[in-house]
Amino acid sequence: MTEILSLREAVAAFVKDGDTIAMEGFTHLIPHAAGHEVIRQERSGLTLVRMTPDLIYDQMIGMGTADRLIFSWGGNPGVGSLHRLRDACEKSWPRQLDIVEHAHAALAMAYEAGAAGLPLAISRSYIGTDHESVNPDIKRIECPFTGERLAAFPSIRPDVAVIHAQRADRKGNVHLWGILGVQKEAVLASRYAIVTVEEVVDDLGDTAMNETILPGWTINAVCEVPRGAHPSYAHGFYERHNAFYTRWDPIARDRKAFLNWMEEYVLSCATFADTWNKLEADGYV
Amino acid sequence: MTEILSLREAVAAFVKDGDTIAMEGFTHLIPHAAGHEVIRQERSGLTLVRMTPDLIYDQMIGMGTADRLIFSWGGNPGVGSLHRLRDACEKSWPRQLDIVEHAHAALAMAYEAGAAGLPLAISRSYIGTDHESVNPDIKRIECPFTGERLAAFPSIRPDVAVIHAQRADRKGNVHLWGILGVQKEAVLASRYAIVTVEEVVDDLGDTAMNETILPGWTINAVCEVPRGAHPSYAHGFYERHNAFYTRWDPIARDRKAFLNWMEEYVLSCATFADTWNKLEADGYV
Amino acid sequence: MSDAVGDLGYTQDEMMTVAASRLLTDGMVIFVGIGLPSAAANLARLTHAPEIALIYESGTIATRPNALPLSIGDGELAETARTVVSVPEMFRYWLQGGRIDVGFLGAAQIDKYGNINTSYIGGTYQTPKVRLPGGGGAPEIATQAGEIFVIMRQSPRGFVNRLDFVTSLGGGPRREEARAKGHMPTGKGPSTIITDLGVLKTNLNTDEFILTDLHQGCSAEQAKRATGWDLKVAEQVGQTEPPSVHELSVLRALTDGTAKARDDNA
Amino acid sequence: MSDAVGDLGYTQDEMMTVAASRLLTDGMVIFVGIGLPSAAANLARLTHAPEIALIYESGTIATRPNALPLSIGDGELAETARTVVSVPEMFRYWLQGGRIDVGFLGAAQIDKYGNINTSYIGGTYQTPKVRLPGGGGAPEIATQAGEIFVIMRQSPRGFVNRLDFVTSLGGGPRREEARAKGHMPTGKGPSTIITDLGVLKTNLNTDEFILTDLHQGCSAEQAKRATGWDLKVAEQVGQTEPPSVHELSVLRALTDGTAKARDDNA
Repeated sequence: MTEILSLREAVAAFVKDGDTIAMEGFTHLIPHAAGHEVIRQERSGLTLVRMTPDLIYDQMIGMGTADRLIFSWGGNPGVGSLHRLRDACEKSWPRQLDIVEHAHAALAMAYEAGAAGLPLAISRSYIGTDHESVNPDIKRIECPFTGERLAAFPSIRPDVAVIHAQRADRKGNVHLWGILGVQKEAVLASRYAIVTVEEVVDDLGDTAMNETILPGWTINAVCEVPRGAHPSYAHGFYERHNAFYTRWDPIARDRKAFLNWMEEYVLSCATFADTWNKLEADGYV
Repeated sequence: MTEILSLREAVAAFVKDGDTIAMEGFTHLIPHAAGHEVIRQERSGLTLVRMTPDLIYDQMIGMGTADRLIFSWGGNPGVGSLHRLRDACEKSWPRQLDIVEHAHAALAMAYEAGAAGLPLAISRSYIGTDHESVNPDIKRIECPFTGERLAAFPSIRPDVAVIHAQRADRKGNVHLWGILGVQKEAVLASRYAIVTVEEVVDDLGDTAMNETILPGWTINAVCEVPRGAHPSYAHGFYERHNAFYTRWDPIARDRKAFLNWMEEYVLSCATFADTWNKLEADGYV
Repeated sequence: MSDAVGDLGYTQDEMMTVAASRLLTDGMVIFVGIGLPSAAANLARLTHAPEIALIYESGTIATRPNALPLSIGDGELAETARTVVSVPEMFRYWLQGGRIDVGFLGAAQIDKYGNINTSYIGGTYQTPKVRLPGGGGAPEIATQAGEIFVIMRQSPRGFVNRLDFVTSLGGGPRREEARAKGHMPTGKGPSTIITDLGVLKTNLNTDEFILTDLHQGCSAEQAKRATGWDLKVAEQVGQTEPPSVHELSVLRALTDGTAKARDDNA
Repeated sequence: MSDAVGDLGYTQDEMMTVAASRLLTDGMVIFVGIGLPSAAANLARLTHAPEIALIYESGTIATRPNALPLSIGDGELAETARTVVSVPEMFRYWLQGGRIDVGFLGAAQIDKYGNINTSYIGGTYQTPKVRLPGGGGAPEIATQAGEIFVIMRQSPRGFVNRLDFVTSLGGGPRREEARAKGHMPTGKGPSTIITDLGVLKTNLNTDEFILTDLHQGCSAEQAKRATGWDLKVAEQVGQTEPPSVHELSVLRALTDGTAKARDDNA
């Protein structure tokens, strides 16, 4: 059953060094505040899984929390490179980062297979590409009915999924809508799940019959973190902060500027609320 | 692109003798009126696919439209047997019916694999059961990562899917909600799709962002057939007619009573509206 | 209520349902079959287990019907559910995904290992004497829910020595054989059968179902006569507590509601 | 507008986007990449193809944004969509399920068969000189959409003779090899590349991309110089019609809206 915890408590309780962590959110509802907390708690040796690493993993990789990245598109959307990710790949700074490169379709299906309790996913993926030559996780199985040789790859079964959602009730039922990404799959594929939300309410009220709900028994911790997806967005609460994505580019380009920024806005802050206040005071938001 | 047709036109255009047809709806939104129309147009040699054959297939089997049934649970829910299905299985009346017996999970996943464009589905199905000894479509594949031997079965790719939904607009965008069953999968797995609806509207209006919509380009024909799911139901329009399910039992038990009923309420009616008027006049509804 | 027994005038079916409901503890996630399992699960929810989560294979999650549904997909199940998902999602993410504590099934025939037949009886598979509805959700529930409870009336026709067809797997040698072939059940399988006469549980050594509890007014002899295999009896047989007034009144309100629902749209 | 060319003062990028938009016909279902493909697709929707269905990999189906989205999952894409599905469903049911007519991609590097590299340039895979973002949705779009249009600026760095890594499959020998191994592309693959200089199409005999059209003010010589392989030129090279005033004004309104959206929440 779900506990309502502070984000600090939740990360302390469920995220361990060396874990495989999926912090998901496809443009929408990216759990940035939770990423900060993992950095603050100095986790290391993590395997990070995420379709679109985004600024959240740029920061986590740059701060040395990760040994390994499983991903399918690692850029700053509409802006350019994730410079910390590139620096880790190209120059092993701050440490070597092994990468496991997938395509979106395959990685999405690997999450889905994890949620579906299967050891593998099969798909019509990687036809004629070089992925199989660098990713030993991609194999082929022959369809016993047609003879077609489909791609097969292990399902994703993280130790911990971390997502952000609009709302949860006190029993841990989580309500999210809009662009859904792979968050439901990430939660159901994982051993533990932490959900940060814009607001914890007494009662979710009448949600539409087929809206996405993750029942409390699938969630270990719910943490109320208003604006916890910034600079990503929470549909119905606030919009994507596109200017921040642009502004991140020169910060991330330079190792020292990056470390200074992380010191100022993450490490020296006790909570995401502190981060937010500083960002506000300094004209970022 | 979708045409708005009468049910008679749609069945005439898209359902051919010998086709594989999936008329889906899981308790909710069963396309009964369309079943009547297929009977009236005297289709034969059909392979019928449906998770829960229900009264719709009891009638179609009893009237001799089908040579083959792919199914996972064939009963009259809460009442007992489907007597026409049983008579066909046990006594080959009115003709031999080959059955391909699945379990719900596997059949649902076979539809899903069809919608996903795959030649097969894999699942942790049929463990320790006798299905594999009577259903040659069930094979085993070995997971190249874990060595587990999973069940494999061909995806379902019907010639035609027929479903009932609450609403469609004139461009053929279909809106359905409540118990969703496998209708989306059946439509997307099929070559052609016919959708009967409670009402055709100019504009679907603001549907909830993540509600189930089948866009017009996935649908060949939309037919307005009010109460077309009866005795099943259409959430928001009318309830399941439980008493009719009970009343069907003695009719279906007896070949002659069955044939008389079908003559009276289906064959001698030109449209489902005629059927409905007779049912009303005779106190069925 | 012609088959009423005991002081409170309860029936053996009511006793069976009440006994089954008591096995469901609060907070459990239950995959519920229609009929007797649904009655017992909703009785538990409305008495001692308010936070039990009931899941029906139609896709309704954490549903709270006021009357017992007649079908697995009644509108009320959808209306009172926390959310409704598609049937493929139900079987993929929720059942096969390992999110169910207890699968609660009925059966036409069961053997001493808890293997279940709901496919056919007599004749051959191609030309059966009696064609049954088939497995529905049960084949995967039997191997993928954390454990399985079965509720069914005890009779030699139902409790048989040999099944014509194994539609859903029980425990015992067949389960071991499946594992040896690399087919992996992820749950423990059937642990408990609740009948109108008492309760059977698996014996840890033999994996056979043996009689462990009797309802009031029922004897071990009676249970043995109602069983097609040589039913073993536990050394210490428990005695089921009769239904309380509260349990009975809640159960009857549930079933009255169902009768009313049936009439309302007749 | 320093790089403006021609009478109406349009840029080569605008010419490229307009030329691409004209290839999209009404009623088509398009899987749209962010950036130039998104600009061309929305321009088509707002001019000659109002019933075009635009699908973004974030799960937004038949979306109608007023400004060009900055990311593949902007809120406006969800708000103006007919429906929003999960990302696994998008790739399973809609792309792999064969429901897409045209996949519309950008690329970092492309070769003469339309193979695309968006993974890395220089060095080794393990220690690349430049690590690119990776394939995203493109590897499966390239083989599963009915056909593929690519839009990218023409330069020797982008139009190369040999790719360091094939992230997404084109046509030619690699496609044949894949088929021979039993890997089954379900679409036709890349058919058209729209650049800032002209249009390239596959030659039916060689499967190579050759120059078939030039935008006004551009020469075949210029296109050959901007191409890292020995670019063949069609016998008859067409001349692109310049952007109309209407096309330009709609395109500029779209991009102005984007700039405004970026400022609004700055």
